[in-house]
Amino acid sequence: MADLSHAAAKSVTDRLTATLRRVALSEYLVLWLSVIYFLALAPFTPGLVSPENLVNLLVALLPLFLVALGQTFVLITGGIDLSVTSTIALSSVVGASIVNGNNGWLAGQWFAAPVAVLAMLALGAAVGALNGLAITRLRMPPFIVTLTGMMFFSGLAIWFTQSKNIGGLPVAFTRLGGNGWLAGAIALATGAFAHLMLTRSLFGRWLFATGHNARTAYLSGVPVRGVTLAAYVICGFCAALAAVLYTGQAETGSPVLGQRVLLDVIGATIIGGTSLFGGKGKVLWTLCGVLFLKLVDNSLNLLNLSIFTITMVKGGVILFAALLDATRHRLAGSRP
Amino acid sequence: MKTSWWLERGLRQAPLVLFILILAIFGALAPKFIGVANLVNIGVQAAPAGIVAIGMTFVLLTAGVDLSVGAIMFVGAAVAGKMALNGAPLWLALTAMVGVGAGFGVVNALFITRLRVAAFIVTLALLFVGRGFALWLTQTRAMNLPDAFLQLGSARMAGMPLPLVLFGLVALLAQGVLGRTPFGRQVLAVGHNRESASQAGINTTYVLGAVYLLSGVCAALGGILALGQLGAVTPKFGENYEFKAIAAAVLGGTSLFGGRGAVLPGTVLGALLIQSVENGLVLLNADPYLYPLITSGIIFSAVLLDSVRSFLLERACRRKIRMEAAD
Amino acid sequence: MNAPCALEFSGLAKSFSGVRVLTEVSLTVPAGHTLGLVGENGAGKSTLMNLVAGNLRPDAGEMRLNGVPHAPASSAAAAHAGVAFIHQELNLFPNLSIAENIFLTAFPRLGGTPVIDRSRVHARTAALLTEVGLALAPDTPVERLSTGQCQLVEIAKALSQDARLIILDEPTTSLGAHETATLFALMARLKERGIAMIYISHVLADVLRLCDDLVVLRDGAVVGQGSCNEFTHERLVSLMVGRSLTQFFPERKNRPAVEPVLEVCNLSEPNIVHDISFTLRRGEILGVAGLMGAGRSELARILFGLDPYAAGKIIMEGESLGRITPKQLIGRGLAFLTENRRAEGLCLEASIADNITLVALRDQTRTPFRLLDFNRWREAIATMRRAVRLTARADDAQPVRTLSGGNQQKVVLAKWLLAKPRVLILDEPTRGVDVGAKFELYQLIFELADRGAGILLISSEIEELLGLCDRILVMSRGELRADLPRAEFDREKILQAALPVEEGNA
Amino acid sequence: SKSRPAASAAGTSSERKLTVGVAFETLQTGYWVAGFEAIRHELASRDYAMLEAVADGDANRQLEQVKSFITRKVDGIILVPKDAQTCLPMIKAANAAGIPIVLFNRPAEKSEARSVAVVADNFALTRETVAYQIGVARASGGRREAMILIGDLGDINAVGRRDGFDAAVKGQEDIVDVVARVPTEWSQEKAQAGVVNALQAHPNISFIFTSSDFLLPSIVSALKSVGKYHKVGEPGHVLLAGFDGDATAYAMLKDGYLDATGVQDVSFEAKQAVQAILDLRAGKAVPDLILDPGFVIHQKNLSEKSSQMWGAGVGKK
Ligand SMILES: Nc1ncnc2c1ncn2[C@@H]1O[C@H](COP(=O)(O)OP(=O)(O)OP(=O)(O)O)[C@@H](O)[C@H]1O
Ligand SMILES: Nc1ncnc2c1ncn2[C@@H]1O[C@H](COP(=O)(O)OP(=O)(O)OP(=O)(O)O)[C@@H](O)[C@H]1O
Ligand SMILES: [Mg+2]
Ligand SMILES: [Mg+2]
Repeated sequence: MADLSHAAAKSVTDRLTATLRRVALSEYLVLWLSVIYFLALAPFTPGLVSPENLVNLLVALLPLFLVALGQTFVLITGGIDLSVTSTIALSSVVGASIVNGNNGWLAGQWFAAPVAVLAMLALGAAVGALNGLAITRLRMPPFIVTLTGMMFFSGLAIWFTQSKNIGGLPVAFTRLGGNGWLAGAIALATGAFAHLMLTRSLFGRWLFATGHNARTAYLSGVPVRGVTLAAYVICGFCAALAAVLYTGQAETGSPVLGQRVLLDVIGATIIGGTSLFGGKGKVLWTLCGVLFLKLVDNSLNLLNLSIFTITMVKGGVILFAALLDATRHRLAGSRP
Repeated sequence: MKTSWWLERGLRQAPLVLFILILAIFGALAPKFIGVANLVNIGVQAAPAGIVAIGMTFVLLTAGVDLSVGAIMFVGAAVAGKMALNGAPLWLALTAMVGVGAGFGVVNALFITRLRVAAFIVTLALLFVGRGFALWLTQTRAMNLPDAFLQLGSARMAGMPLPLVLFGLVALLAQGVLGRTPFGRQVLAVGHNRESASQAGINTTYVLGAVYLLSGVCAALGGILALGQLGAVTPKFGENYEFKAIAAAVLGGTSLFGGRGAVLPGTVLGALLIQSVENGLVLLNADPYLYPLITSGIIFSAVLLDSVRSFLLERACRRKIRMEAAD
Repeated sequence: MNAPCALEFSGLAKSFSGVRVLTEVSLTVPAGHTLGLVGENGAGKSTLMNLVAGNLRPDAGEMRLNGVPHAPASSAAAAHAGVAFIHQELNLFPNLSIAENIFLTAFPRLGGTPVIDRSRVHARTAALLTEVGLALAPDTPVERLSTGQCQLVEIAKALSQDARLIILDEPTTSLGAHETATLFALMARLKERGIAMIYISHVLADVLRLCDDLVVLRDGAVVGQGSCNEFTHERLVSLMVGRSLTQFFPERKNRPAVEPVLEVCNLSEPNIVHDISFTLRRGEILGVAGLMGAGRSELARILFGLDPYAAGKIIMEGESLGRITPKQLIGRGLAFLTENRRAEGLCLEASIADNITLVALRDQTRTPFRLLDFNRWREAIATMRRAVRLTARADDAQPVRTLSGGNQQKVVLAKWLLAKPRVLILDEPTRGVDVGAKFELYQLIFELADRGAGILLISSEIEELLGLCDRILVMSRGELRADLPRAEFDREKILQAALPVEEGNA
Repeated sequence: SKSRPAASAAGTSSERKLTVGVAFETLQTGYWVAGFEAIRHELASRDYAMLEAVADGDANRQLEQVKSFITRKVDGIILVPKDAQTCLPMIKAANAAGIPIVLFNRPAEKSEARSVAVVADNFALTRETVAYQIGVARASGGRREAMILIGDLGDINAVGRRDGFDAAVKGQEDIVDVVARVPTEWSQEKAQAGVVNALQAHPNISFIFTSSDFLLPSIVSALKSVGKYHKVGEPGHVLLAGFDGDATAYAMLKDGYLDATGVQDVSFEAKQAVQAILDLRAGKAVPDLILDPGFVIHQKNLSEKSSQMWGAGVGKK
């Protein structure tokens, strides 16, 4: 009898360690971490599990996810796009200046909102194309191209508006970001499409090959320049899409919108598992990374910690996640 | 034969040529710009970011990155400021600051070499931790420091402002280490490929660790120079220095993928270039809205020129199979 | 002879994530002897040597170096113990100079300072380079060297370490005949100095000529061991592959057709190639012989649209190719297997599957959205794996980096074969490939030719050219020196034409 | 409106301690810290609990923070928004949840969203300050070359102060000639370098206005380095004026180096903000805009006004 229960206990612990091992070695470790973090903090954090808060969390996560999604494409090619934040700001003010009810170019027209959205997306893609062209045609390093892009486009947005915010946006426009369902649908559709593109399309394979070894890829008939260019265009496009959501949430076209999210974007993508050196990345990884980062943010807000503590804890949590990831790679014998 | 020699020479020195070009343009628009006093000014103002960028260059050469430099400056300044306000002598406060830099460097190094966490993440995390900690230390208040700090910034050595002298010394020393010591060469090897380097018998743990330590110390030194000019610590102290430093290094031709780059003239020239543009714009009393547009435009053109240059150089140096039999 | 053996292994074992790569390997190398180590691709030769050189640690067993237990914790420790390792996959830093690569971990310094003594580095490098027969300045950046020259630098580096045991892992793969002879002379001198060597090569003739003892590995276990004169070529081969191999070149059934697929007329690029003209016919295997630096690889690169050319014409299947990218050329049925498989042939971190399907990806997609058809994809991979006989031990999803050198080459070949090219340019395709696999590759080349593809085969192994080709071009210093039909094949004639003509009588 | 004792409001819900969420856009200058502390002090003195959040300059993050306040069912929200527009969704969210919301120091744009704002008028106060400075210049005779340190052009307060400056100097070209406009992006370093450079280009500059007092140390260090840091009334004194009224400004006024600064009355604003929340909860009518008149403090009214200057209080602590 005692023996039996002993054996049972042993099999339970066995299964437990096996499960733990599987979790530790899973490529979705960050997701598991998020779950554990959530469960561990739930009892101490007032309001964390409340439905409104969960909805808030998910809605807040969407635009960041979109920006990070675009960044994933660029990171897979081994590049980086630092100009996403100013792309957000620039398309925000351009969209708002088209659609706003006070002195917008299309103020009051029924088609103002769709035109504004299209213009924003086109602008984002154009900024991405400029980055991409400088990188592929002029052979400039992505970091510097997009760093100067960050300065330039943000300067342009501020100059364009002469520092003023643009309010008075019609509901038809702000609903896209302000309404959680719509925003969720947009992000979900984009995410699913991107996932399909990365895993199933020719372009996706080319993207990874370019990131692994551009030289080999070129010699194997991959249009390396086109693929790289496309990655930056996609990144700009996604940033503009995020700008639609951010602008909708803030109900304002602002030349400084999203200026603080850059490190969050890259941090979330990397925590998810995408490599800064190219050739590795998944939409789901990025989603998990964003989820994790936003969950940490949200819980720290609810815990009513001071700004100092929040900043420090956030750093610590990022480091811890990365440490676990590194350990996982070592256990699995693969490279980070 | 002769012309191609000149062409190659010119191409090799392109960053310098560009720098002189920019000096000439601003000089023509604002004659005061090329006055000795102003040029010295540019040097002094470029010194803090320049020194940080020198440390960053070493890190970039190993294909790493150190995003924590700005936070290190802030924590160091906060600690030094607190000490100075509580009556500690200047040298002690400054030593503590360098100690903070070294400490952060060691933490970075430990995580990156021993625990094998990606440098980007480790230093990003330390950026958050550091800034949070320093904000707590200062309670987000500005701290006005004793005059001793300001005197440090305006002191002169051999007729030159101390910051400029220090900048020059650090640059020379760093270039010496990079170009003339085994360690420097090993940094380049590790940057090309960490695994190959370790197979070639290089102690990569040591090299990487040392590089982050260096970067931390350089950040602290840069912080000291910034304190010497400002005489105060504010909550924004050191903010965005990581980008400034990386920009200066990359502008000077250092690759973010490691293995390629130099402190002299490279990074130093990069830091001076950025500062010259800002300085020139103020002298021209340019419209503030145009600052970011012009600055980014000039940095962009500089890097564009550099990439055109390396492309042409590569072509000029393409391997030749047949000796020129004709002549 | 009572001197301790230079190196002794007993019961060494090693596995990678559960897969056994070495089992119970025991062998000895007497001091001053040269041990030949042969085996198929993936037999575990490099892995075994990595244990000695401290890059990997054995799971079981022990090593003794000069009688002392040898368990290096790192390659630095192994080098300190007197082991020098010339890697199969070259391990140099292109961003550093030759001298810096050689002395990277052992720079002579100025007095007690940490400053490099440049003049001493320079002088010692110059001496080493003379010894290996490389006429280059010590401060030449390594990125400007060809693969062959890199190999010589690796050897110079091993010499610089004053090692007691030198491991040479396929050192001749990219050396020309002349350089190889220099290397062998050098090895003879080293042997006189009493230095023990382990020589790994797939050129069995060389192994039989150079070595005192031989060890044959198969699937990670020793299957044959003894003094060199106990072995013959045939016996070695049958030990290696586990069955007897009666011929080294497969039977060629078909003869080439007459219609040309690729015509090159008066192709010139200053300092690279000069006035090259030839015609490649359907089903023909056209060899290109030449010494190292003859410009053969450069010619191939121009043909594949990688480098520009100043004058001349390239005509493929009747159409003139202007400036045209590799992608377009591939679309027209051209394929190019480069000589540098790690940098240009493979995505090392990507999986075997992804590498194999990279060129012909479009054929694995399905309309309407051109999404990958995974069934077709898997099928293509399986077919190609069978066709090139890739080791069965490797999983499709495994990164190519983990494959042995020969298997990596098979992956590159598989990648190109999957695209069903009509003109195939092969630059040193059998470099580092074992005899058994070579035979299979030859068969593949023949099959391809039989299906009507034209094949331009650049090779430094004259035997291979003689055995495979319908016609051989000989290049020297960027010029075409001879165009020999099969009837005129003659080793001496080829060598003669390949030697650079002195400037005076050019 | 007169502030009332808290007892009445507290009495209505004596069973539960009231909780107020305080969301600041930034804490990066002394002024905001002082405001934050003043509110904390005010709430503590009335025995209310406080939840805090700082958005670090990110409007979307601030929206998340306000939403989490709402999730935690606070009884009132005091908000320092990034600007007049981005706070509208936050106000609407609070309105929808029936939670009173008061904007501290920065007003919201007009809209159907209901909020109360306690503000100082950046534009007017700056104009007054600079007008005083010009008056001093006029009295001293002669034309002066002038410099303004502009804040972050993405910050509405900075823009308001710049516009106030421009309005004040307009039509006064016979007295001041603005030769340098230094963009600081609210960075001390940029300010310091900018001032040094401008002084290099225009050594005759003798009239400086900074959009915030926290940049004063940078100006002082730059002036010292060229030997132009003198007291008011001494020959070679550079006319200096600022905005905010922080501790540095107080010290410099006291020591006779600073001519004037525009002061916002932090404790007044804090008291008003808390009171407004109580009034709103009690269902009383509260005006949409509660103005902090602010004042210009200068050498002549220093002794009389310094007790109202928050920087003087911080300095004493
Ligand atoms: N890091 C690794 N992970 C997994 N498998 C590995 C790894 N390294 C080597 N292997 C496997 O070990 C086996 C032996 O490889 P090794 O490189 O020693 O072969 P080799 O005898 O040198 O072959 P070649 O003649 O082609 O160079 C191969 O099957 C290879 O795939
Ligand atoms: N003038 C020169 N300057 C520099 N390098 C030279 C010069 N002439 C010849 N070389 C060297 O000779 C090498 C020739 O390359 P490579 O060995 O690939 O030629 P190849 O004809 O393709 O021979 P193989 O295919 O046998 O390697 C070049 O890489 C180059 O480094
Ligand atoms: Mg091998
Ligand atoms: Mg070749």
